[in-house]
Amino acid sequence: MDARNTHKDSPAIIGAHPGTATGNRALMIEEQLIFEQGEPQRTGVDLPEPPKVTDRLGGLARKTDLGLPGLSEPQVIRHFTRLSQKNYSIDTGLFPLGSCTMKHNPRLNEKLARLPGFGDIHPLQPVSTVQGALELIDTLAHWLRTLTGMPAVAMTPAAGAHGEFCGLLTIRAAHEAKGDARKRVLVPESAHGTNPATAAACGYEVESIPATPRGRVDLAALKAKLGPDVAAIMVTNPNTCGLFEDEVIEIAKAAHDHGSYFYCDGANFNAIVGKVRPADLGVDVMHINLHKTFSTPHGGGGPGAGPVVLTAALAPYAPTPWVVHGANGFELIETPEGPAQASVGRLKAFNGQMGMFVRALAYMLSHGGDGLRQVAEDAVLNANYLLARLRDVMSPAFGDGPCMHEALFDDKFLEGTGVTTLDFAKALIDEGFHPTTIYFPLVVHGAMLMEPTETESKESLDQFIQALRSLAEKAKAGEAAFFQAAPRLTPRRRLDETAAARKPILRWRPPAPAQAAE
Amino acid sequence: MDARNTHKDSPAIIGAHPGTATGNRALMIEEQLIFEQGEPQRTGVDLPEPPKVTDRLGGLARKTDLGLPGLSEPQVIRHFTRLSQKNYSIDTGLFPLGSCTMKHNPRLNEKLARLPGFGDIHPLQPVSTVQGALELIDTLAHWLRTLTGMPAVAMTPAAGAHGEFCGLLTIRAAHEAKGDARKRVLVPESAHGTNPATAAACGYEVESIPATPRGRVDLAALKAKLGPDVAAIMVTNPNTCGLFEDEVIEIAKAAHDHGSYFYCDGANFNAIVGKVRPADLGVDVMHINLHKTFSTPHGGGGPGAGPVVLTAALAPYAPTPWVVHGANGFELIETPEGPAQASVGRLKAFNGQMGMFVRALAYMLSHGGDGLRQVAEDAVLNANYLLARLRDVMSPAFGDGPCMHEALFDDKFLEGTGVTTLDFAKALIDEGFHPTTIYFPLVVHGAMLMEPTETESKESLDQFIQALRSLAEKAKAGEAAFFQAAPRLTPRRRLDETAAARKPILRWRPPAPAQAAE
Amino acid sequence: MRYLPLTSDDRRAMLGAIGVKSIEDLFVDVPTSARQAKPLDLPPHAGELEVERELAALAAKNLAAGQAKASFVGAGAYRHHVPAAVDHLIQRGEFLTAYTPYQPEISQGTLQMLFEFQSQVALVTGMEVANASMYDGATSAAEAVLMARRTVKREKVVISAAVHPHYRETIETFARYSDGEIAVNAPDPTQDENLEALIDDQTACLVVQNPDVFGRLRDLTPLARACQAKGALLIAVVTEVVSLGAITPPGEMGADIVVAEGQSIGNGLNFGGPYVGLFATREKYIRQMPGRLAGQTVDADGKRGFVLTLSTREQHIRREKATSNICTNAGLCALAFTIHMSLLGSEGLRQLARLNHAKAVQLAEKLAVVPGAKVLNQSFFNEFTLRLPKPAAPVVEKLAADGILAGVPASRLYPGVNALANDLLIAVTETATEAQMDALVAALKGAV
Amino acid sequence: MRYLPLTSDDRRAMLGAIGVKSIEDLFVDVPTSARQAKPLDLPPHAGELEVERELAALAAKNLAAGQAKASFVGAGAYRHHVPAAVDHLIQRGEFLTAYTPYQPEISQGTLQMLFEFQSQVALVTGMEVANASMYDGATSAAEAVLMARRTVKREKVVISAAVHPHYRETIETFARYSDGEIAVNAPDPTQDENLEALIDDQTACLVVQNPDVFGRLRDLTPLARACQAKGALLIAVVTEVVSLGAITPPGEMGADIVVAEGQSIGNGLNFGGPYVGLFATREKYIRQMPGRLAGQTVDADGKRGFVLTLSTREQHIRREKATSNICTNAGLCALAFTIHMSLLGSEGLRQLARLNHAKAVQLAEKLAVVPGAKVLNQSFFNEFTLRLPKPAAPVVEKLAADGILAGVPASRLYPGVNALANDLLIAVTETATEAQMDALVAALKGAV
Ligand SMILES: Cc1ncc(COP(=O)(O)O)c(C=O)c1O
Ligand SMILES: Cc1ncc(COP(=O)(O)O)c(C=O)c1O
Repeated sequence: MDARNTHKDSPAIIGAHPGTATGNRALMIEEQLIFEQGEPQRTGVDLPEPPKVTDRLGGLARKTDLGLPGLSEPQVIRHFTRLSQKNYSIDTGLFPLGSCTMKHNPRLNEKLARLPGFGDIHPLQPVSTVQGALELIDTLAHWLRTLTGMPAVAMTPAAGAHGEFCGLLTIRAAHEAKGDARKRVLVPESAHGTNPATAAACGYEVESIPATPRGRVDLAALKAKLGPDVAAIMVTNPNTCGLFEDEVIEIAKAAHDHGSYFYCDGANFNAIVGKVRPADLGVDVMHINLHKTFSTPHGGGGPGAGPVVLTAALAPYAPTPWVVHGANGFELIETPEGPAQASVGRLKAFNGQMGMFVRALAYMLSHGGDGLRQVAEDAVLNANYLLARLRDVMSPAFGDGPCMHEALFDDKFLEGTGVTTLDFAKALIDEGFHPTTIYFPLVVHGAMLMEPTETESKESLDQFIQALRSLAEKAKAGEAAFFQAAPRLTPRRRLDETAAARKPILRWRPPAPAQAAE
Repeated sequence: MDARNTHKDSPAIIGAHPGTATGNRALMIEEQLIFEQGEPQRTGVDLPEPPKVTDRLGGLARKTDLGLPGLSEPQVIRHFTRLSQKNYSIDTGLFPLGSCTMKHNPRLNEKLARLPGFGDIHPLQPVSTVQGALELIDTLAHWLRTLTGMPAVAMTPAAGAHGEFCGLLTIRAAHEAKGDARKRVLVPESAHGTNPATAAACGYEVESIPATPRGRVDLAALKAKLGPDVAAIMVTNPNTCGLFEDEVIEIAKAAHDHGSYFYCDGANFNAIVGKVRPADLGVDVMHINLHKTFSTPHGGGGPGAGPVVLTAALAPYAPTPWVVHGANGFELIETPEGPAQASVGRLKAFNGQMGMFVRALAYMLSHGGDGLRQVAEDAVLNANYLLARLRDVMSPAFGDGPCMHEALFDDKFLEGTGVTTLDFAKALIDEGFHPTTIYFPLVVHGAMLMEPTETESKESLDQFIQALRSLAEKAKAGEAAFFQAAPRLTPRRRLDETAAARKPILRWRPPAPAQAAE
Repeated sequence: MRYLPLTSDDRRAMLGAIGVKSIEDLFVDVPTSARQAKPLDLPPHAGELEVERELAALAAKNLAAGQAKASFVGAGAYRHHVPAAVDHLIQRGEFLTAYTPYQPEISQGTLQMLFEFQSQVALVTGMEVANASMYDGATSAAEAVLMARRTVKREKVVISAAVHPHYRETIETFARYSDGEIAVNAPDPTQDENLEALIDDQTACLVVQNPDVFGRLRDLTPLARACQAKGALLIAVVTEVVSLGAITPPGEMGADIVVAEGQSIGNGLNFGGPYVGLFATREKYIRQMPGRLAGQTVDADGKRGFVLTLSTREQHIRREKATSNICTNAGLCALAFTIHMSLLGSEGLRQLARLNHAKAVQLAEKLAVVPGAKVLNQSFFNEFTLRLPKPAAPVVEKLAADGILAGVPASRLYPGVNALANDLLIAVTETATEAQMDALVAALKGAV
Repeated sequence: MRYLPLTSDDRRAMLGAIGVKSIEDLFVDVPTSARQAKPLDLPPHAGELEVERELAALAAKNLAAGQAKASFVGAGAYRHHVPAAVDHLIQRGEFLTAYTPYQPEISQGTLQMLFEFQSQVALVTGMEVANASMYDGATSAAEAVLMARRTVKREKVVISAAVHPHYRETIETFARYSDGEIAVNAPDPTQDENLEALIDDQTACLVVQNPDVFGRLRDLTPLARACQAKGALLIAVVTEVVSLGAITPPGEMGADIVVAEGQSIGNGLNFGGPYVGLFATREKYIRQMPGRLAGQTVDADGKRGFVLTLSTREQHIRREKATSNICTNAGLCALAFTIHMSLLGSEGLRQLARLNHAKAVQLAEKLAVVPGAKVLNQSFFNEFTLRLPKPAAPVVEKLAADGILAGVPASRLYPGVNALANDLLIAVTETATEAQMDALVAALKGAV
């Protein structure tokens, strides 16, 4: 027999693929919730008998059943292995999510973070027993200071947004120390959502600065809004359009002239690391996402780390704990006292994100000063290569100048095709690529923001370009239905987000007993 | 728009799925050979400059280019991650491959095998610096002796076939020591291919013993073939039909009466571990596949380990090196001398498969004497559950008695359907299951041998049963074409094995320069 | 360089395709004054072997808890045995190197896992709903206070003196620039704290910890009633989530919000981070919750699937009106929590909690022989306060020098509170052997 | 028990479905006399923590090479730095827990990898084809001898005295029960061995090692010519495959079969196993090759794919007529080899080999200061023979007591050969620092 074309007779097996009795699709296997597989008596651990004692629980012993499912280890391994296979990841393909810097995560760093000397030390051990850990933090701080040209760095923030919060707290503390209670923070329209959210969390009114047709901060408009009650401006540079704020020095000067601080969102530091020191741009304070520029894994949403570099003027307000050089080695200042007396206080329970610090320092040592510079250059080169090769079939958002580490397109090229940015993104999924960031930044209509990072090869960029070009042509050829039906080849097709939000189901609940059901 | 059924309009995207420009299928991504991605200048490692010296290569410095592809680490991670996603494995689903004991591989064992004290010690370090390693081998040997009831064990064989070789060598040595040069080895028809191959490798003529209609060794026929020139019988028990040789004691006696040794193939030890000691069955020598019964991972084909348990009569011939208790701790006898003077010699370069030993011992300690017994019981229970639930729609190869750890079916139930055992297996793949062992053992027509192992849950067996039942009905319903076209949903569909063997392409070669091509 | 795929040929070809001469032409928008002509003053790139040597040398300067003779350090971070399967699974590239699941069709792995995580958190805390994680327990607590203020539209916050001081400080930092007093009693591990008195009709919420920082257990029901009477919310903090396998969960005692540190399940000590903050509350408050939420829905083929939902609460949609500024959370630590919890199940978590408690009781009894030392707790789970006849800090230092990590001196958490100077917080988990307990007892006898 | 999913309810229900009362009813075919009524005399099941403690205690009794002050032990197994990516990838469940790729449609990952492995092995050895691996280098060598005998239909085997003795012994064991002499000279690291003289027209093959066990390099071309003249095959053994990055490969010097130990690339020392045997030969001999072969083909849609091929050579088809009895091989070690080799590439392997050689030369020069000691080698790659003024074994023991692993005394490989009693084989890889070299030199000065 000739199997070659028999599949033509059974179209049904795609999508819902009723073609299989199990609903499985060969290697893509349907997987229930653990709650639907559990048996109360079963467990995936073996524990010794506890010593016989009379309990000291003071009458608070738990009476109700926990209701957790019981699974054996083989079931747990299979469950999470199968779930993982329903994810796209850097390890599986190009992940050009703009503003997210999805670069390769070296495995060496995972190995080193697990050394018992780092992974198995307690935050409240005597400081004398964790000198190596404090030295590591101090060394990482040195790299960050050198790369940014800033004199100080606060190490404890757990992520970028946490770093923004840290930064604005120091700014507010600095103003108040001068008895100068300012009320407003200026934020460009194109800013990431965490910027206004953070300003508000620090009790500031947020005012937005318009963008120029060139996708930069409108300096004139900024100057117009500046005034004695502006505490700070929050500017992302390179900005979320993937462009360098070429007037950044004037922007900084304008802010300083009005006694405002320049908070720089450093999420896009990857574009300039080793090439440009934010200190030379007039930045007063900036967070760095170690989980972006310095490759600590995103882990499906976290954890991250967001150290904040500071000018000497803001340094005294840095959050506790501080790592300082003392008479007998490194010391940890844990409360606002001594040199830290002006500190804004504690941002989280313990020291910084040590696990991320080890990874980030390993990344830095591996690249060295020379390699980090190359990182920025290759990241910018890759983005500009995409921009250049897609210019004619897609629509660059801003003119024909170069971009930095990410290329921004709008949806003009889809005009009249009936294909939306979302449809276009979903079609890309079937082609084996993660979509770009879509509908961000807000200043661009139907935005598609693509950040390849330096760890993509030319071969992989060429494949991506080829796929985008063929899709763009397909869209223009009027195949809207094809796009609207995408993705077809994924573990799940488009999901109904409206239904999810209308009647939220946020947890599993035991099925109602049969008779109760009607 | 309604995406729900639009896929109906585009049947083409299954199979060859021309529906995508890249040929990728969302998460299932096509991957080229590393040789097609490499750049000579590129490398995925960074090495320091070597000290300046004048070379001592005696004029043999390599002049020709190595021709290996150069890839960066990100490319290598992605390449092998993508390749891995084209594999089925225990971690992803039920792997009922009869005779292979595809049970769960605990991760603890992987972790322990990597302890520097085991993974980073050299086979030729002074014995004084590897006492813990020798103690581990000695402890594992103790477990194996206790579980089999045999007084001695040879630890060096690297796999089952290597163990068979070891066993037959000791048998031949023992005969020759008595000046008794025997020529023949008797092997049942149902035996695994390694049995006759090994006997031949030891210079023996192989004669096969027929099976009874009950799927056991024909005792009468065996006795008829036994004689003064029969060196040994090689019997697998439980046998490859998944049945226990209920006359095994008579079989052993018959062999011994003729001065022949009873070599037992212990590949199926999982069915009886902790329940039955081979010593009590009259076995003289038996190999144990640590990569089956004791869960060391199969790794896509290896490595394994095949220790061989021996009677006192055969023990003196065990291969070197030997681990023995000495005056100051454990000692290693590396050459045939002293107690080992009769040894058949060395089977491989160094000690046994240490990495497998650590895993196997961790497995044993985790289960304990009680757990190992439970392993055998659950393995047998799972197999019999499959047999019972499939009896009516498929055709059990041998009557209605119970089986041991695996259930054997023939293809009678497919008679007249136009569906072969192979077709049936391929259809199972689309359903998300690895096929059973097929066309083995040879004594059964169109054999399907299914071994679930004890680490499958009832839920997963029920799913498997449901899939098999629905396929059996489909076959009987005359849907031969459906089976012949299977699998449809795999990274590749049926592969042309004839073409592969007719004109073998066993390695990548650089593409011929354009002009050369015609 | 091993992480950079571009070859010099590639770079040349790409610059050509772009139509520029050199890489510098792509940095034209950077003011020349700010461009670094040459590499900064940092060491050059290094190979794996060299980097490993350098960092391993730093690691070797620390005393790992597992390499110490014994370790009883707790106070908000606990050393438990994490099954090998957990670390194996969280390192799968598809989990480790994925981003926030913004494209649900190719993120069902992360999304279903988060849904399972939320369900587990709700079950163990005894609450109705939980979010997809916060940075850690302390930031969860701070966000809970802000949420309470939003929800009841009041400012005053009452914090129990036995809430972990680092948590209180974090709350104070987060609340720093919103007005409204924060009331706190003086800490006293020998007295039951009177909190009811501090709750008035200006009060947004009461924050209590159970077990508290001194290890004591408290029935929260009366406090819940008191809060209800005044229209305030009860926020319960749990720093040792293993305790929920043995203790009545805050949800059953009437808490409105339960925040916890999830590190104990699936995560190592890591010198304090990354950890995973748990955040659970009642269904009626979900639209006030901070952080991401995974929810169930169906796909175009009608099959069950999962998505991030109710994002109108979040910064990327709501911007300055968001319920929180959090974006990146603790995803991978939540995964580790979920895997470990899946291995435990009800039975395993119950057994683990029983084992922890029994060992703690065992050590508490053994300590009776230390002259002048006294366990202050009536009740406790796996941690208690030992009052020594002399200041605890130097004793801890002395024992550390001998390789024994005795615990946390209360003075480290309450610097300057003289009444607590002699108090030592001692935590006991399943990882402590009886031999290690005896070593501690002997060492303390020698030191006091 | 954590690995066993069946609950007692499951077991009861399943026995019911089968229609038997108890599990014993399923063991009826086992003679009652042979059934164990109760568990054997072995310890009961234990948790992860307990098992880990027990085995970690055993591991701690060994001196790991990486924890020694210095290690220069080689002689067939070499300690190289294996990039972290290798161990990460081989632990992916889809590779780790897959079986031999008998179902190619769902085994393309393993099959393509094996095809890449075979291609890499052919390239580095300079041969036309390679198989999918053998147990280790020694069994590869033994199988090569058997293959040579089959191919040229002669029995006599000539083995160089400088072939690793363990390899020679393994060959002798494999050849034990097939007649035909095995000719070997007396070992002498100070003389060039005359092998041509032993090759006659009864000879099936000549087995030589390069670099040889004493570390010496030899141009095999004259030997190849001599073999050809007599119609014998030349089998070249390589125990340190990193050498092929710097040395002319046997294939280019006329070898008919090249066998090698692949451990150096991607695999740890593991006290001797598992390792990976490489086996390469000429196209015309493929049907005589032992072991599995992955081959390229197309699928039903005409797409390139890979399968196991030429299995008519193998035991599962050919049974007693098979070219070898091997079944399970060294799959996962081959994967580790392939991943590491992919990371290296031509450039990396060349650099790695240069680094190894340069460091070895450096140490050889430093050793000049050891009184009475002399490096015997004219030429070497990363290992050489140092002749000491006194027996080497006790010296090695003494240094080991001080935490220095000095190398392998020749007497351990050639027991009873007095001429070699003072000889010490010293291997130097990229993992050896100059400080460690100096430590060895100093220690040797003190010991002789
Ligand atoms: C421009 C920008 N600013 C801030 C953030 C927030 O950082 P994080 O997610 O680490 O809190 C991000 C990342 O999402 C970002 O892209
Ligand atoms: C019954 C039987 N005997 C022998 C063997 C050979 O064992 P190995 O593959 O470990 O050489 C096997 C495994 O394939 C087998 O199933």
